[in-house]
Amino acid sequence: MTMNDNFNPSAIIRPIVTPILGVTTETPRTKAFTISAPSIGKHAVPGQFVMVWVPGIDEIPMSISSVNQGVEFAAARVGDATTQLHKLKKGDLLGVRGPLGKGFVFPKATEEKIMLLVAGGCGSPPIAFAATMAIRMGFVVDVALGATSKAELLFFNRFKDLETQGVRRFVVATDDGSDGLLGTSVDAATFLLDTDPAYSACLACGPEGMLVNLNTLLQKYSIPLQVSLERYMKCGVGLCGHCIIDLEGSRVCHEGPVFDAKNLEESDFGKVTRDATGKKEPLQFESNTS
Amino acid sequence: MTMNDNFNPSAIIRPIVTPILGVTTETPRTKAFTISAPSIGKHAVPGQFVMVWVPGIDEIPMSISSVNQGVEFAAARVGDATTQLHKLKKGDLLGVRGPLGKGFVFPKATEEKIMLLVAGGCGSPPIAFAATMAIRMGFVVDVALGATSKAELLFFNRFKDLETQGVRRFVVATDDGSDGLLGTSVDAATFLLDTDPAYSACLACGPEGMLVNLNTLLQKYSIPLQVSLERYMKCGVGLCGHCIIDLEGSRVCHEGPVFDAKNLEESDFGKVTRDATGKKEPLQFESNTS
Amino acid sequence: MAPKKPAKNNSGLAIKIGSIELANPTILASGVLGVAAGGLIRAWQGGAAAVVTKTVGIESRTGHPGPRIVGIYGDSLMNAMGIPNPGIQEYLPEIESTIKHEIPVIGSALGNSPDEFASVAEQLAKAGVTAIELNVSCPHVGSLYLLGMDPQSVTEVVTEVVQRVKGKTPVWVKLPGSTDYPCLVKVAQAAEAAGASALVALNTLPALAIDIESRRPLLGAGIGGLSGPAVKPIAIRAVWELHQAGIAIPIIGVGGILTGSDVIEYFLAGASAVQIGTGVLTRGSTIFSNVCNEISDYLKEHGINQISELVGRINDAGVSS
Amino acid sequence: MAPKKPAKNNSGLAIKIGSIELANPTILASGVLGVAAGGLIRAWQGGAAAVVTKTVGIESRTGHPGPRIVGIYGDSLMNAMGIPNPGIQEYLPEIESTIKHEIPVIGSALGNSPDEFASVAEQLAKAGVTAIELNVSCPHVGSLYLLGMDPQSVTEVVTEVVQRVKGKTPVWVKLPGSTDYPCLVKVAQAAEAAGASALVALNTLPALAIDIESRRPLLGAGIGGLSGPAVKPIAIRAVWELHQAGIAIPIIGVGGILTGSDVIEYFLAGASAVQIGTGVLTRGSTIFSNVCNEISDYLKEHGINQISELVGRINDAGVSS
Ligand SMILES: Cc1cc2nc3c(=O)[nH]c(=O)nc-3n(C[C@H](O)[C@H](O)[C@H](O)COP(=O)(O)OP(=O)(O)OC[C@H]3O[C@@H](n4cnc5c(N)ncnc54)[C@H](O)[C@@H]3O)c2cc1C
Ligand SMILES: Cc1cc2nc3c(=O)[nH]c(=O)nc-3n(C[C@H](O)[C@H](O)[C@H](O)COP(=O)(O)OP(=O)(O)OC[C@H]3O[C@@H](n4cnc5c(N)ncnc54)[C@H](O)[C@@H]3O)c2cc1C
Ligand SMILES: Cc1cc2nc3c(=O)[nH]c(=O)nc-3n(C[C@H](O)[C@H](O)[C@H](O)COP(=O)(O)O)c2cc1C
Ligand SMILES: Cc1cc2nc3c(=O)[nH]c(=O)nc-3n(C[C@H](O)[C@H](O)[C@H](O)COP(=O)(O)O)c2cc1C
Ligand code: FES
Ligand code: FES
Repeated sequence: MTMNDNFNPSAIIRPIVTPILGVTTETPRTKAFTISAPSIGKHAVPGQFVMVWVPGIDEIPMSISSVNQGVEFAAARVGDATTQLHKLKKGDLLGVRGPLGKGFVFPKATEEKIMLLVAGGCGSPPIAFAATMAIRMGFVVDVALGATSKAELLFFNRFKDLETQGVRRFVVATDDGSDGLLGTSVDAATFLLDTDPAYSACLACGPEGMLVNLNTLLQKYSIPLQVSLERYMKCGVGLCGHCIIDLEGSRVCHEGPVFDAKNLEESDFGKVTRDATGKKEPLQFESNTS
Repeated sequence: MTMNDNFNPSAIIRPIVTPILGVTTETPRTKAFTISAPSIGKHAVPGQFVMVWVPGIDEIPMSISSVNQGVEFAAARVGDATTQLHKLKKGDLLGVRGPLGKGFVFPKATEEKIMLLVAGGCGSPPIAFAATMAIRMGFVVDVALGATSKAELLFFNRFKDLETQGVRRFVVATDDGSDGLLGTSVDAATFLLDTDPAYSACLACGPEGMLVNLNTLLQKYSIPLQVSLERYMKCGVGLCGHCIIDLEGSRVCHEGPVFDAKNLEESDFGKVTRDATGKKEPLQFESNTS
Repeated sequence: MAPKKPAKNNSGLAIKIGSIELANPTILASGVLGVAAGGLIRAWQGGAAAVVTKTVGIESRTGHPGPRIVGIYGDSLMNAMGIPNPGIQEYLPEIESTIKHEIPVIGSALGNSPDEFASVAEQLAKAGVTAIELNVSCPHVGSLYLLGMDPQSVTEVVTEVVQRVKGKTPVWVKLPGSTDYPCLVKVAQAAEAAGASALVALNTLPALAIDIESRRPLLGAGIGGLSGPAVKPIAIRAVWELHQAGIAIPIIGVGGILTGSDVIEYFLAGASAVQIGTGVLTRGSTIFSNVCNEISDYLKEHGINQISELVGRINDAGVSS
Repeated sequence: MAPKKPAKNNSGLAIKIGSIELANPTILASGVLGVAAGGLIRAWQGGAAAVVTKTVGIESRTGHPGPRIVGIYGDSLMNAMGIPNPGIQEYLPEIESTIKHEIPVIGSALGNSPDEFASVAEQLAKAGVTAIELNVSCPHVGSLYLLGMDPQSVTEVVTEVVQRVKGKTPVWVKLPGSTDYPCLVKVAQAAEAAGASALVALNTLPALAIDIESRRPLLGAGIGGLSGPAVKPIAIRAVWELHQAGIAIPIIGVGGILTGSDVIEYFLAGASAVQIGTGVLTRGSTIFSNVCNEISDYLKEHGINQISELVGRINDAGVSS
């Protein structure tokens, strides 16, 4: 119902509650949801996210994966809210507010510019959106996609389809070797870099360990890296401070979720995260530098 | 101070509190006050009024008499608030909110069109403003001005000065005959009508008895009359209902203070008014029809 | 001049407040437009199903000096009218000429004692009002606000009034703009036990706004009552608390209603009808029919037949008071 | 990375809250940005003279499920965070790294008993906080709101805390968003008598907002606390009532401050300092310096040397409580 739009606070602090337009199963553990929220879709850029209200359960952050047919996001089933979310069907009500945060910054495109996009695990949504945008802006795009197994390669078909539209090379890697290279998205990226390291920028999203390793890798090539981070979010609009990652008070929900990796040196990036209480917990992952 | 204009409710419900720019004594019982309130001045039309807050005393309605050098109104000393008002000097603080109500409606001016303006007693302020406006719009303007005595002819000089700018004939009347005709502004109007009754419109303000008599007079000539009424006002913005004058709920502060006299037939016009409690009181005056 | 009854093209809007049947759930709130019959009629022509009069007492009151209203950030308002009224005797003709047009009129009464409340109520009842609303809650008039925060006083006033109008005219009690909900519930229970037929929640909230140039309160009375959108979530909470607490008489929601959505919100929280005051400033006196149209759209879009089906139907599983 | 101290180009803004001297009157309110040291530092870099931590208790709390905030008409907000916090032990490092930058930190404490409040306070005091703020007034956490409405309970909590911090660290009491001012004054007097050094007025006001599509409360917890411009005139009234009632300890005003004008209004009503929360959303984390600049302009334009000269200087002759 749009009758009192004039009187409503902006959609970044008040959810648009609307029936789901469509649900698609993307991988065994991931479904994509599309909702009608033109005011969000119109302004969203890749890397921005929405807070998704699963009525009766919780409100959780989800990256926007597309704004073509409505606002789309893709959620992996990991806990309470995402499990309930996966039970919802077309027509069920969902709340979304956004677009939130700052997205990827696209360098000025020229004919020479080639962009590397790297997605690991559940990191595909913002990268898929970014790929579409980069192509529309005239970039030559290479994509490195990684997952645990072939079945879990999120948005594989979507990236594949983009090969006809502007994706130059699309390399996948799986932990179990069931598709592409044996390894992670960082290994896929390494493969691409080995062939042609002339990237003007790299945008990445995925598990934080992967982002750290990717950063180490790209520093060798001096390719500027933008990473999309995840932190526990409470307000999503920079008010509560729960998602802060450094002493300057950088908020993942507000200054991020996309950061220039070079600005994260003195931050919690790759080191610690906070749980729902605000307690700090060390991040554990396998490093490629050791 | 204008620092938080963005955050302020509109000036019709929140006073602009500002030092008085200037005070002039216009008659023994009337002073004109000018304040700086550009947001009011820019939108005001003749016949509209402001609620004037005399800090510590009361808030009272005053017609806008000019918007040339700031917003100007002219107040006769009649009671508490106006007595305190008369003590204020340049630089003292005064609050004003507005512009309130609906002003005079000016018919489309053509070369042929002549307008009659009639002011009695304290009725000069909106008429002076209307005269300036009518001249600017290309009307030929005749003015009838009445008061108890020569000294009380409010804005006499102002109307006089307008004779060089577009006022064709300016006729005055005084109760004591100390200037002009012996009689009221209605007698002055009668004089003008006797000479040339080809007026396309008449705008008037003054004591209600005078307006009733003027209406009776103009009906004979079929000249449309607009009158500016006064009623006890509490909110000034059509909310409280204190100034209602008919069963349709016409509010002097909102649908008025200017009304087409022909629409006032089934109203309290010329019959009753309300005091501060809302009690109805009969209006008493000398009729020219009896 | 016979005022025309507004077109009733909205189905599903009819509601009942106890024995009172109304064409739609919107009622003009007390103190707005209600000084004169013409104002009550205007609200009715603007779509209100019923109108509450200005609060009247035995004696006339001039009310507070101006300024009497001041705008507050976000279309909200503060007022300190001070309940100007000509006294019940002088005011009766306004009521009578409104009732003559078959407009349901609710008479709002105040008093300095249970007896005074009852005297005013008797006269209102005799004039044929549809119900009496007891204003025990004006935040800027002497001790009225405190009266409405005290269950014992409320019991005394309501008991006396109900007895004197002999149970013929329903008696509504208008609750104060309190955020102390346990207290509010006690007052409500007292009113219900003493025979009130409905509760009206809430009156304005006590507040202060200061002009930083003159360093004076922006209202002549100093203290004023906050109304409009600012108070809506507080009043909705109050309605919900009363509903939760098992109040069985109808609750009439009031505070900050501007749109049909707002009305639905009040109904879901437990209201059976609503009143609109400040909204008349924001959207004009046709706010009632605008709001009704918006409610109709909502009902249609959601396949709901009657707005009354929504009363208290908030899904608040897991929500603790 | 050493955060830079914001430029102090505003004279006349220095204030005192009892023995505490601050460069300007703006303080970051509890619960905003304060989960992490970086947030407290950000507010200070944005111009806040001091910062209040997130409210912490002995045990960790995950807080309420989302949604945890919802926008309300007119730039106002409701929140029901549910005071998530990792517990005082885990939180101490955040405080310490903030204090390391010579930022005055006020530690906000909650507890289930006077003893718990005091235990948290002791640890805060040991960490070197400038003052302790007792949150006896969160409207969406169990019985905290009611605690703050009960003078006896407040006496017990404050007495225990003051004794345990041995009078070395000033103890502030944050009052509930109540519109029952007589009660609020009693609570304030109880706090003062028990040794509180300052009062903070007000916490958020209890409220409810409902989504009419899902028919659920818009906050995960159902009930939430209203903040922002909607509550400003109510909180200013509270400050004025406390000041009028002869409370001698400093009053810190909080609620809806967006501009320098708002701060002046609070001071005129009787506040000696202010806190800003929701304004961080409306104007960003540099709201503190923006507000300070606006205050400076006002002081200059009006020939006032020190903002502290304005405390309680409302001209309220003829205004009755
Ligand atoms: C900016 C951002 C974008 C994201 N985009 C996506 C995406 O596109 N697709 C996707 O599948 N996932 C995404 N996530 C992660 C997603 O938010 C969590 O998987 C989800 O919140 C889990 O909720 P749950 O109730 O099912 O799990 P729970 O059982 O509540 O918790 C499981 C884990 O999920 C995480 N989590 C829970 N609540 C939150 C919260 N409010 N904020 C952040 N993390 C939380 C925590 O790590 C927690 O340990 C994103 C997270 C962020 C911060
Ligand atoms: C639309 C309008 C325009 C007006 N324009 C002018 C003008 O340009 N110049 C001028 O001198 N006067 C004007 N008046 C009249 C002016 O408002 C009163 O003279 C003034 O309010 C008297 O205030 P007081 O406190 O001095 O008198 P009081 O001692 O309070 O009362 C004296 C009389 O003034 C009138 N009055 C008092 N308060 C109000 C009020 N709130 N609303 C209406 N009338 C009131 C009543 O008739 C009262 O009996 C106008 C009135 C209205 C309604
Ligand atoms: C100008 C004005 C005058 C009011 N006068 C009265 C009154 O006389 N009696 C009363 O019970 N309530 C009075 N109220 C309160 C309203 O009836 C209503 O309870 C309150 O304004 C909240 O509703 P709203 O937000 O729709 O205005 C008045 C409100 C306003 C704005
Ligand atoms: C998101 C949010 C979280 C809050 N958390 C706390 C808290 O933990 N402890 C507390 O005492 N007050 C808390 N408050 C209340 C604020 O400190 C403040 O009293 C209130 O918001 C009014 O001020 P404001 O209008 O400037 O926000 C919180 C407010 C908000 C908006
Ligand atoms: S989630 Fe609240 S500041 Fe980021
Ligand atoms: S003065 Fe209130 S309606 Fe006209």
